[in-house]
Amino acid sequence: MIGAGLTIVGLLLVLSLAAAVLPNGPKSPVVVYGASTALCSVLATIGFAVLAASADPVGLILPIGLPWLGAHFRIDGLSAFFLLLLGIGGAAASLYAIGYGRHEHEPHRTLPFYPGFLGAMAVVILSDDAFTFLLSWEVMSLLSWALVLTHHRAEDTRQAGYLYLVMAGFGTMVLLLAFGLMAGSGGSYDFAAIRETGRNEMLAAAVLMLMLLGAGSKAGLMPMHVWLPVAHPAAPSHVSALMSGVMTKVAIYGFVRVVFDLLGPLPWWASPVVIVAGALTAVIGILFAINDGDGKRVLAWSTIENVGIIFAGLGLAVAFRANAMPGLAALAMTAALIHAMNHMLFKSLLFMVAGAVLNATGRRDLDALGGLIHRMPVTAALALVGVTAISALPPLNGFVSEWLMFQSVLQSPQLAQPGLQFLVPAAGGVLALTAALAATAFVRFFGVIFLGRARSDPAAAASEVDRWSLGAMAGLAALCILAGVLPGLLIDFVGPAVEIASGDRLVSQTSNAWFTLVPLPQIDSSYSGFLVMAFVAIVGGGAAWTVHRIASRGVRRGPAWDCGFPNADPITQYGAGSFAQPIRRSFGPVVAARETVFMPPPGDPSAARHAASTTDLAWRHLYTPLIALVGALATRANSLQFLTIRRYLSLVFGTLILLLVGLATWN
Amino acid sequence: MSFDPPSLVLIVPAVAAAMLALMPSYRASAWINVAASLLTFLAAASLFVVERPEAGDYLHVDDLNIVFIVLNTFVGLTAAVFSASYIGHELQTGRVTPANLRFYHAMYQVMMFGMNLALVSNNIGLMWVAVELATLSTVLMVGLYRTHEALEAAWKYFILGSVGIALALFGTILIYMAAQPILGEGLPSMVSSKLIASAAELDPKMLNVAFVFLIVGYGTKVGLAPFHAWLPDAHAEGPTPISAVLSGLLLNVALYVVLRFKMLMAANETALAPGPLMVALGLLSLVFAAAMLYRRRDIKRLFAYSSIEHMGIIVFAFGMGGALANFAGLLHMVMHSLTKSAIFFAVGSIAQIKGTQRLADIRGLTQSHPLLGWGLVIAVLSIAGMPPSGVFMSEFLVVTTSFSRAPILALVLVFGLVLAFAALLLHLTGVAFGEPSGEDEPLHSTLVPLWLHLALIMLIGLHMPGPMVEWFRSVAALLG
Amino acid sequence: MELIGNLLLQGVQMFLVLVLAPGLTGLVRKAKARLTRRRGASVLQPYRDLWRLMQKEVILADNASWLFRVSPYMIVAATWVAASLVPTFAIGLEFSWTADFIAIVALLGSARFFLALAGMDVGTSFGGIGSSREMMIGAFAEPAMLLVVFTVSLVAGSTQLSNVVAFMQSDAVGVRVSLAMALVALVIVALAENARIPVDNPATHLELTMVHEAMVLEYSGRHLAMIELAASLKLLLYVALIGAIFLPFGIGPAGTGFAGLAAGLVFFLVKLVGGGLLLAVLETSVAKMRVFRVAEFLGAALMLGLLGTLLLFVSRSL
Amino acid sequence: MPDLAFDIAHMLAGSLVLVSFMMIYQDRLSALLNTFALQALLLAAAVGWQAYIQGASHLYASAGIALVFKAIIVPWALHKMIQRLGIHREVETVVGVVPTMLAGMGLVALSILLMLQLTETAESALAREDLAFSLSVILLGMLMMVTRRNAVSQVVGFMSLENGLILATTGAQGMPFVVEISVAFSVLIAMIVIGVFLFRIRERFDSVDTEAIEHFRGEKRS
Repeated sequence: MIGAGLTIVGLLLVLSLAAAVLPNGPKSPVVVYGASTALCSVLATIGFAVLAASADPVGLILPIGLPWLGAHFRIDGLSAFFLLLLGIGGAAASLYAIGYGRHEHEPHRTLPFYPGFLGAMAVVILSDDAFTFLLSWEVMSLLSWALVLTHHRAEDTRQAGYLYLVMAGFGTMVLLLAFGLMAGSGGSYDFAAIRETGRNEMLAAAVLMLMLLGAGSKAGLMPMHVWLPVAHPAAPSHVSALMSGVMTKVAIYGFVRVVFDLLGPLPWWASPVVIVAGALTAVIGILFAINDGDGKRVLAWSTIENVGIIFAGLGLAVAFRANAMPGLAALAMTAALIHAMNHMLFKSLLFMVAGAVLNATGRRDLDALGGLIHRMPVTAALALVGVTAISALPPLNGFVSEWLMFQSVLQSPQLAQPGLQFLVPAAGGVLALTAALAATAFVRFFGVIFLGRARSDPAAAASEVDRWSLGAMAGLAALCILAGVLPGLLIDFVGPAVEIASGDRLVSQTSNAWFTLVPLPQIDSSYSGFLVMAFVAIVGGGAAWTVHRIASRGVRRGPAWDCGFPNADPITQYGAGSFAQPIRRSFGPVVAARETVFMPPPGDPSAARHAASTTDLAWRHLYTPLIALVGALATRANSLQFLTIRRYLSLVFGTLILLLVGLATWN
Repeated sequence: MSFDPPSLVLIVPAVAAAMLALMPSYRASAWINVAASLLTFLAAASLFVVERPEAGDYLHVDDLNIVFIVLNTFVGLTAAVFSASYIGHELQTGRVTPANLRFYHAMYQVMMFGMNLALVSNNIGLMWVAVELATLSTVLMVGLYRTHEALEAAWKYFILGSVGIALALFGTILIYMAAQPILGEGLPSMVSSKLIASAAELDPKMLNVAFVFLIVGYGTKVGLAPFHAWLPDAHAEGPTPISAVLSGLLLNVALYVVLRFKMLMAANETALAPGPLMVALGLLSLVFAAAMLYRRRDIKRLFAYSSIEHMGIIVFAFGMGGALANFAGLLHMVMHSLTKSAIFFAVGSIAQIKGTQRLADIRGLTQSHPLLGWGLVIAVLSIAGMPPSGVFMSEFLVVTTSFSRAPILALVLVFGLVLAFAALLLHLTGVAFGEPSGEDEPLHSTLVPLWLHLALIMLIGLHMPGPMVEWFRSVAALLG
Repeated sequence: MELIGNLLLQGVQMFLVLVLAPGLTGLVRKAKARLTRRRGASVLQPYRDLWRLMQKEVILADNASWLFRVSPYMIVAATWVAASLVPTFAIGLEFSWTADFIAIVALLGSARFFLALAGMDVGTSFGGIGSSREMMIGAFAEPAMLLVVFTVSLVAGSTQLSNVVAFMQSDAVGVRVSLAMALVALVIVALAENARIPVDNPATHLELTMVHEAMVLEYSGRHLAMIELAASLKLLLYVALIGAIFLPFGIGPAGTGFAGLAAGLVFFLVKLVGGGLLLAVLETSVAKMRVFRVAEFLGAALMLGLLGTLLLFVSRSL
Repeated sequence: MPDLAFDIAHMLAGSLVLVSFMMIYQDRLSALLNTFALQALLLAAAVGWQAYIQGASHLYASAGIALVFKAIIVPWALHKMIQRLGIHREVETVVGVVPTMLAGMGLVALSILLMLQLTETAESALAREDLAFSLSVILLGMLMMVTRRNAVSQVVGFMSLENGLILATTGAQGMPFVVEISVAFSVLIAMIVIGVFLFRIRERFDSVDTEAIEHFRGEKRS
């Protein structure tokens, strides 16, 4: 299995190289994306097979990387699960790109990096030593950076790419430190050796914090998230889908692998940090999603939110594990991992929707769109599945992971520490708030883009996208529904991964009647997505049928109620900004909201203006000072460029004297 | 006369220098330059296959210098190839005269001779002479363009270099005086292999003082802050092939010399551990150079500061010591030399195309000249420690091994690395992306050396050749 | 045979809530009318309204999409399913484990989600106002509700409503501060969710002050009937929920006989009437608040819910 | 005899240090050059004496170079130059003479302190003393370089530094390459002197004042 996986990776890398020399014609994207689709499908199959067979871990060492160590690779349940996630996401994005990629003007800026990006992510998942892990991690960053820079002519894109790679570089450095702590000065870099090494709780907690910074910066955890809302949207949409849907999960994989698999026992007091970071990230992320006026950025902010939810789940797992409750840790871990999978499904889907809209209209700003449900009915329907799923509404898959998360939150009284007993339900409340806000955000997203009337000419003239794209979106939508209706299957599937990460797994769910979830039989809380789906379908369908049957079925079209002001312009519709207003007012301080109203004095016929803006407080209070500091440092140091030779000599002389004096006194 | 590679790497450049000095045609001399460099490289490469000669009182070949000789002659060769394709355009634009070029090519070989001599010499006196020779020849090269700036740069380089060389000499004398009671008067007390063998018996206090002078003296050549001042200007104002040689080779040679003395210090247990001093200088150079990167306006000066930064990393690694850090330091030296010279090749081509070295006037290279632009992107990212270049491997080893031993130092190191990375990337983004600036000039110089270096960097980053690993490991053990 | 009986019982539950829901709405309206010294329409008026609306032809706005037409059925289905899963007269019904308390809240969320989307479909400013405000109310009400769920479930040890009710009926429960807080929070949420004064006014005819009504402004005929029905179902759901959790007496335990079921039914009706009357009193005694004060009002519910959850650990002994 | 030889060597080396101090004290260029010539003369004597007591005939060559090149040719050339530039009366210290002298005292103390720490053995005593003096001369030379603004005085400082080095090499018994090093340094100094000339002749600078190089235009171009 591992050999097959690495072969696929190798093929992806070869494909990348080949793409660099392919002619810049219309065929090349089809070839590259088609091959990527096939290869990713194989990756998914490999992950699937390993999980389905609950196969024992297999390792492999290649003579590359650190010379005395070689590159270690291994596939176990955890990596298989993420490989499956990567395979599905990658295949869908590639399939989508076969159609979408045709609209790219400069395919040679995307194609050579795209398969390699997929391959690098696979290597991160498959690697079994620190060097290979970090190398592929960095390659992943690098290639995605190149992809972000596809539209490099735009100043915004260049800045986004810059910010992204700097943050990625920072993250990798922090990871280096984390692995440095784990490997010790002797340099035992392979994961097996790291796993064997005993370390005290302080050290483990330090590694956990470093991982939180390092992996968190890649995943979009606050306050290291700043690059994400600019970089993800800047890339072509299929790449955005991959970055948001898959790459953040690879970051989470890194966190899980290190913290739960390699690190050994953790102190309980490390968990609140993770939980709080996760919960705050979630709620702040979604508040920004509600307030952002750019469709793809809304999705990127929502990625931050979902990453926060996942980290909150992981924090819970840390807490339970530190209290020696592997069963409950498994519940939280299952929730987190399933949410990772779900988020990949619906976020990829939604980014593809955004891409489709972008292609059809050329616009990303929500306030230029509207009414696309008429022009792009299939896309709209698929988008509806996506927004329902991401809003954690039953019976789709988003709700399943949400539900599991709440179930594990509700087990908090079993924790021994009063602090956690208080914290966890509060975090649960924050997550509940997040879920409700997510629904708001996506009503806004869907409503402003697809519903109502077109707010611009391109939106009014849009047409449905190509079949490849629709096929990819339909596949993801189907998986969203499937994972929502048959969550037990997914839970059983993730079992081997959960077992590695938390030492236990949930009881098998597939044997329950009506596909019901009963994660903890002793608690007896249950949910059946299948039945809810069935009931809603039967009841809804039945109601419609009955009403049409026994009452009326007549329809007449007429103008909408205009409240006495006829021929209202489409601009009078509630737009992105106005929809967000109540939330912006309620949560003003969190997003540093500012509203300015300009009213012309009486008699002045000019238009009134209203502007609303939000500011990322992390940017204002952390990054701006940091940038200023670096700038000051650079300016200060720069004066040393313009000294006279005599002054430079004085520097040399001074240092020499200093050293000699030091030597004299040291003796 | 039997086949003797160490002497050959000296004889060939010496003879070539003499020939070139007499050669009127610049075209022919460019190719003779290449041919001589090729011969030198082949001679050096033959060290892989032929048995190593016994260490003599003057010359020797061991695990440490074999890598550097081969590397030195290799980069010397690629730089010569690049120079051959580069210098023609310089003549066209009138920046140099044919007479200048004659001098240039002769000096090139003198410089190669000096550096090779420093590497193969087994005698600290000879080593000193060789470094001085290399310095003087590069001073002349830096001033080649005879512009106001070039002369200023050369003068600055010359004065600072001379003081450095004087201090280094004093250190050398002290070493001799420490060794003289043990190894006897005369030549034996200056043979570095003998010195190291009997290092334990030398007067440690004498060694301490000597090391301070040596590190300040040769450190000036290495470009460590605060002795770095000559470096950015010398890089920026000289011909670009020379900048490549300066960064890629001369710094390495100076560093090699420092390492030799570090080995000596490490072999004497009672002497001051050289580590802390090197760590301090390394970190200072790293952070200082990183901060300097931001306000740069000249592309060559930018990468010159980056060289200071990397010298800082390398010296830090050696200062930390231990098998892994030393290994990383050696690897980083090799990688930096290959990568930085590749960058200067790219920069040379860019400056010719755009007719300027101002960063602000260079835009969108990946758009206008994809092969050159992406080559630069890869090279700069490699030097910034991005995989799969070998720099990543060495930085990986340095950071991971130092953090558990000296967390604070490692944090400073990481701070410097991130600072430098952000700065380099800032300039790279401007240069490589966006709407191309200027006219769509065709390339004037070859890209083969650039991509050859890049291929090597990747190769070593992914799979280091076995013998190299063995040499590095044995040297790493010696360095303590 | 037993299965058929159980299925039958489940069916009864489903139809019971459907049948009773308009009646409850009628009762509240009647009571409110009487409290304001009006005579008011008959308690049965909502039934007549529904029937009449269903008979009528639908007038769709020009711009309305398929979503607009599907939503009413989605909404009514989700609400109805949710309402059927709340214990009314008995617990432990055949499909009671389909969805727990959390899922019921989420189902209501789904209904709201589609209602809000439908509000934006036609492309008038009123629909947008309604949707936007509704989602804001939901953004506060839903977490508050979930915190209530947390409190109750942490006390009862399960999120399954049947289990919760069974626990509440047992002696183990006692009087708890946190439950009281949860009750207050739940009442606030119920008011908001059902578009009741002081959060919203179900009887207003001024577009700018509407929330719920603004969203459904474009609906007519059978679609409107479905929406109205869903609203009634939701009201019933909340009254039944409060009754089941905080006044659990009379609800037939799992597998109870016919007598138990009949008693449960009677108690349920009593609770509905009581709840409806109380609501009417409440609605007539307070004024509607400005829309942006709603956030504070519901924020209070959120805080109460959170406090209730946290106080659990303090007041367990009470 | 060894004692006397030691004393004479000691005296010569010591007087080199003394002359270094005199150089620091000089604030006029021509006087400075004369003092430097004196130092070179003393150096030649010291080297010659070492050649005599060590019986190392090649050191006479070093002494010769010191005498001819540094005591005569270079001072003469520099004298010519400053005459031509008309700066022979110029006072160009950056720091006052008194602080510089005090700093010089400190440096001498430092070098003696450092050298006396070295392990004491009978035969190296002479070398140790010599080293202390030559280190002092070196450090004083550098001090001069950094406290003078004028390029000519900097050159003088550098040459004085180099005198210290030659003193050290000859003090180190049996050290090879001494003559070569002397020659190499002479070349170096010649280049520096020529460089100073060049800058003047090409009229690139208004003066040989190295402050002019402050305006390094490479980075300040814009």
